[in-house]
Amino acid sequence: MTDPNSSLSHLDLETPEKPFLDANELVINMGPQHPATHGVLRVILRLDGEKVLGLECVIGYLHRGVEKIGEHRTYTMFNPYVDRMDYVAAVSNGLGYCETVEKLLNVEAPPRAQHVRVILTELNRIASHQLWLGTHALDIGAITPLFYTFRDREEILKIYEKYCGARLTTHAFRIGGLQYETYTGFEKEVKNFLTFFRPKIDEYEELLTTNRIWVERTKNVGIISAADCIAFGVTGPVLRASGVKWDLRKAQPYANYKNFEFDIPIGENGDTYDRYLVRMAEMRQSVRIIEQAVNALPEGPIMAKVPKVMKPPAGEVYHSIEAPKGELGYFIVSDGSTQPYRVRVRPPSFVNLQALDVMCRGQLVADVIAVIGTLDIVLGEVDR
Amino acid sequence: MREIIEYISSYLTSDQTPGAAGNMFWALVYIMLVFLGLSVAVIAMNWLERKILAHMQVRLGPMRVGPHGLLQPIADAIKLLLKEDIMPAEADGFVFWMAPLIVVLAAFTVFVVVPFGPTHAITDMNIGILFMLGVSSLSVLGIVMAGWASNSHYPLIGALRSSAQMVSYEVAMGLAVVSAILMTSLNAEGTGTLSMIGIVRAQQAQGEWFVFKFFPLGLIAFFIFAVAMVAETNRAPFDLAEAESELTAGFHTEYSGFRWSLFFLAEYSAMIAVSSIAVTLWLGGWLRPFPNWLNGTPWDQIFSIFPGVTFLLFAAICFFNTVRMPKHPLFRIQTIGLAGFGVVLGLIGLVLFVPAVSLRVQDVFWFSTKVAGFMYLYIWYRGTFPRYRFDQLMQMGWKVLLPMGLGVLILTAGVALLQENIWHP
Amino acid sequence: MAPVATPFFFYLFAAIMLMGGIAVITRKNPVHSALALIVALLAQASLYLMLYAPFVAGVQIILYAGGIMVLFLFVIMLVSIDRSIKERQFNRQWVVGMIAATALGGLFVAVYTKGKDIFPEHALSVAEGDNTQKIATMLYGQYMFTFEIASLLLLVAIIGAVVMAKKRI
Amino acid sequence: MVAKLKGNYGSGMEALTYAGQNYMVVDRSLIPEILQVLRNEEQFDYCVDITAVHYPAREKQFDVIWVLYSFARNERIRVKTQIVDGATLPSSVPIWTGANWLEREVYDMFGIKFDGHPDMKRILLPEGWKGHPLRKDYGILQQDNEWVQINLGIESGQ
Repeated sequence: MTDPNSSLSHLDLETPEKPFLDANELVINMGPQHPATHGVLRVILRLDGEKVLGLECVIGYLHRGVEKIGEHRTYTMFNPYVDRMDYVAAVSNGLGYCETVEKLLNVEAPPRAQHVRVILTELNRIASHQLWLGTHALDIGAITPLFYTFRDREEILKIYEKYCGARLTTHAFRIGGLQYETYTGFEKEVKNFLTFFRPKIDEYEELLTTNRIWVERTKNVGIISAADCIAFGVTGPVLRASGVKWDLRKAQPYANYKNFEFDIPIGENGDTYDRYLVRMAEMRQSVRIIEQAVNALPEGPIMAKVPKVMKPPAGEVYHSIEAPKGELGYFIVSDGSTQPYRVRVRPPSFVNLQALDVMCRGQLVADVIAVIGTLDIVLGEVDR
Repeated sequence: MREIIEYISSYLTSDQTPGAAGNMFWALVYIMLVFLGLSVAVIAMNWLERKILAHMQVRLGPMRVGPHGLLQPIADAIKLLLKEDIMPAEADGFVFWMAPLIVVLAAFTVFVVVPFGPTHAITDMNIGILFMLGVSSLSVLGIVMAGWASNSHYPLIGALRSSAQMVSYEVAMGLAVVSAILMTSLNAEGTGTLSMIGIVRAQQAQGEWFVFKFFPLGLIAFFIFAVAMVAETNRAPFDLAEAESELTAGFHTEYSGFRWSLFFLAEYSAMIAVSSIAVTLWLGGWLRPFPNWLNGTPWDQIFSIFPGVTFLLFAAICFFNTVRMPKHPLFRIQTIGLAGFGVVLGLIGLVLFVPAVSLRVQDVFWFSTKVAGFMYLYIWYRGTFPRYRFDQLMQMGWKVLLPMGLGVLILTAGVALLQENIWHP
Repeated sequence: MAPVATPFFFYLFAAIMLMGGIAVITRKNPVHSALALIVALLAQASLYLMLYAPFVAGVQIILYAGGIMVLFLFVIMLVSIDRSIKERQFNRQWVVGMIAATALGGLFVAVYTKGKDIFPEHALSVAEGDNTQKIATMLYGQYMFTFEIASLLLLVAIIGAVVMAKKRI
Repeated sequence: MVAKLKGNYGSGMEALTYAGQNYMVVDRSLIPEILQVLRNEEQFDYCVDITAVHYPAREKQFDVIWVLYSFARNERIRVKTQIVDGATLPSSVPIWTGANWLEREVYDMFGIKFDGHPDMKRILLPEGWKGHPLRKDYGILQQDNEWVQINLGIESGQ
């Protein structure tokens, strides 16, 4: 079943187009220290003038061996480590890990815990998208949105700080539920944030959506078709912007997402502009979900009955959630002891980054920056 | 001795620029004045850009060095001077050394013909505008040399970009300038002028700024120039040559310390230079608002107090912020400093009320105010626009601005011919 | 403005121009050659200024130093730098060079000795102030036809360049 | 689907369920065929993940696992096979382009080579590193000291 729409047939690196004027092609090393590679990504670009003939990503500069560490820590001890992968969406990482271990233990978090988890995770999605928007716009040359998004992201971080004491690597969830009850005024503050944040999304859109230069810089840049997305395993907003209506929160609902109403925003062309619109729409949907969750926050326990010393029965489980960047999967093998026998993380950034080459081919250097930005990668998660 | 004094004082009664009068002494004085004024303007611009941009971006900008960060540019200058001057190992030494010099030289030399007032210019060349365009086009050489000599890929790409960009936008810029020069020829003799002072005089004689002339033709030409001049100076949204997210710092990536500060200096003085061209050609140069409509002695006197009032306003802002300073002992020095700065500004304002001074300084004041407006626009652009991509930039230059410039030129010529037929049947 | 120390400046600029010209053909690095050529062109512009031809000088700076030479440099940089530095001088055409130089020298001598009736010996009576206008009247009056022919030639050259660069139009 | 596959391949494969998740254990020899069939006939068009687990005590030391997903059926499946140390597997890059880096990571971490992979080299660790860190016999504090000293010029990275 080869898709005729797929552009992968152009993928042979060996025959680059004949360069103009017989000028030697330029090989440029972008990164690992470069302002626009969002961390320590190194991209080796082969250029003809300004046109990209091909590129290769060199990663691993931030490799900390998270999977190896997981084999040497108990289930509870490993929980904070996962926050350090996608450090701008630490809560999502924690949610995925906790739910996977809960699957192994065959327990389920109580409803109140589920609700709080949804609220915090969706807040985290907003925070992650805000950070993406700011840096992406900065890469394209608009410096001002960065400060606006950071100003508003601060409000989310304040809620986190009040809830669990940390702002970035929150370690908010525990296996089986939550450790902390919400603080007094939590619901009110979340609602306040929602009323504060709604006009802010309009403000971002006002700055960029109809901005001529922004549209010119992002429309028809880094196009990837739905077929290519699926072939590369690209997920998240990138896949949705290509027109595939697929979101794990709907497709295979986890936590208690099935109780909430929300839409899956999709794009048409799979270009950078569509990805921008999809993410903006996702922020609005997140606001919707949070509003429903916080209005229907049930009373009750926040922790399921889990043993102090966790010894899940031998077996293996793969569980994945819709992180802000795409499908974040955990594959945990238990041998019945207190430590996982093997923890495998399926990082969305790592898989999405593979598509960079096909998205950039034939574009200009400036577009590479835009595409790296629009893929929304976090190197902590790519390298683990 | 007396001869020398006579030589010096003889100029004061003439109504020419020192260069045109052939007075060496005053020419030197003017050169020093322009150089000093330009340096102060660059320093002020540096501070203002950071402050204004910061306030656009919901932050405060420099606040630590001096009250409201007023001494920040000076601190930065000291830092740059003390920094180690690094030259890449494989760089082409001589060219690397020459590049910033050429850029600075080009940026400063253009001010030889900038008319701050009818007599306040170093000299008045009869090819003034041509000279300005020519010399400012030399700065691209420095940029190309810098990019090439650094022997590194990013600067090279930056240099290639900026050379292509500047050469292409010069064409559109030239066409817009020519249409303004055409307008100068709408007089009894039918001959125009390239002299900067002559151009302003022509606007005075015709009774309107060229930006409103043959509406909307003058406006379109002005618009073309206003876009092209941002591209010429490599500023946002056309700052591809130094696009930091793509090329780290573009052509001056490998420069550091003093040499880098030369590029910085050149960039800002080039901005002032092109703004001066725009002001001279379209916005009436040193002319005060409505010189023909609101003429007569009372109006002259009303307009002559503007410089002083402006400085008093600045002083008032300073004093207002002095009162708002935190009342903490640690802030005492800063508070005193701010108040002192306010006093200095106020004194300048008071001096400007003296008729003899205000008469001579008025032209400079109006000219600088107009240029300052452009400077604010530059900062505003930087705060709001994303960056163009290279091919889009070229498309804009060649496919939009150039045809527009040609069209405006032809239309201006046509309209001018028609009017001339009506005037001189 | 009264001219000051005319012979001194004439010889100065002439010397700079000659040195620039020599540097153009002796430098191994093409970028250095191009830069030397710019120096020569700027010195030439100064000589034009001394001949009371400010317009020509200005155009010389704008077009040659600011425009054409930048494109020269552009092309030199586009063609790999490393390779062009290492490349030996390939144009060892002494014979042709000698013949050309002799012919040019002969022409100079001929003009200097015999050309007195062709070229006026006295200075042109055109005032500096009217220089630009005078050029305009001559260019668009007396020499209109040649001027248009030249621009046509340039147009053909542009079209040729586009055809050569683009495989498909 | 399982019945059909079972009918075709018989004892070479075994379909199991754990914690509500389906997976099949397949004989090494059937891997190329089964992946092909899953992709082309059963519409598992999205290769979620490829990973491995090391069991040093076993004779067939490695479990290699493909996690697949089908958009059309909204269904996830895991394919598992066991191989001995040093054995190679066919690359699934021709089937799913995205398998490229995932296979490289398996090679990097476990030393399992994939035949026919376009660019079989390390991905997270630097070229020339000795050892494959996710094998159980690779200690958590262990590192390629020689590489660190030569390339980074420091005694030890720790």
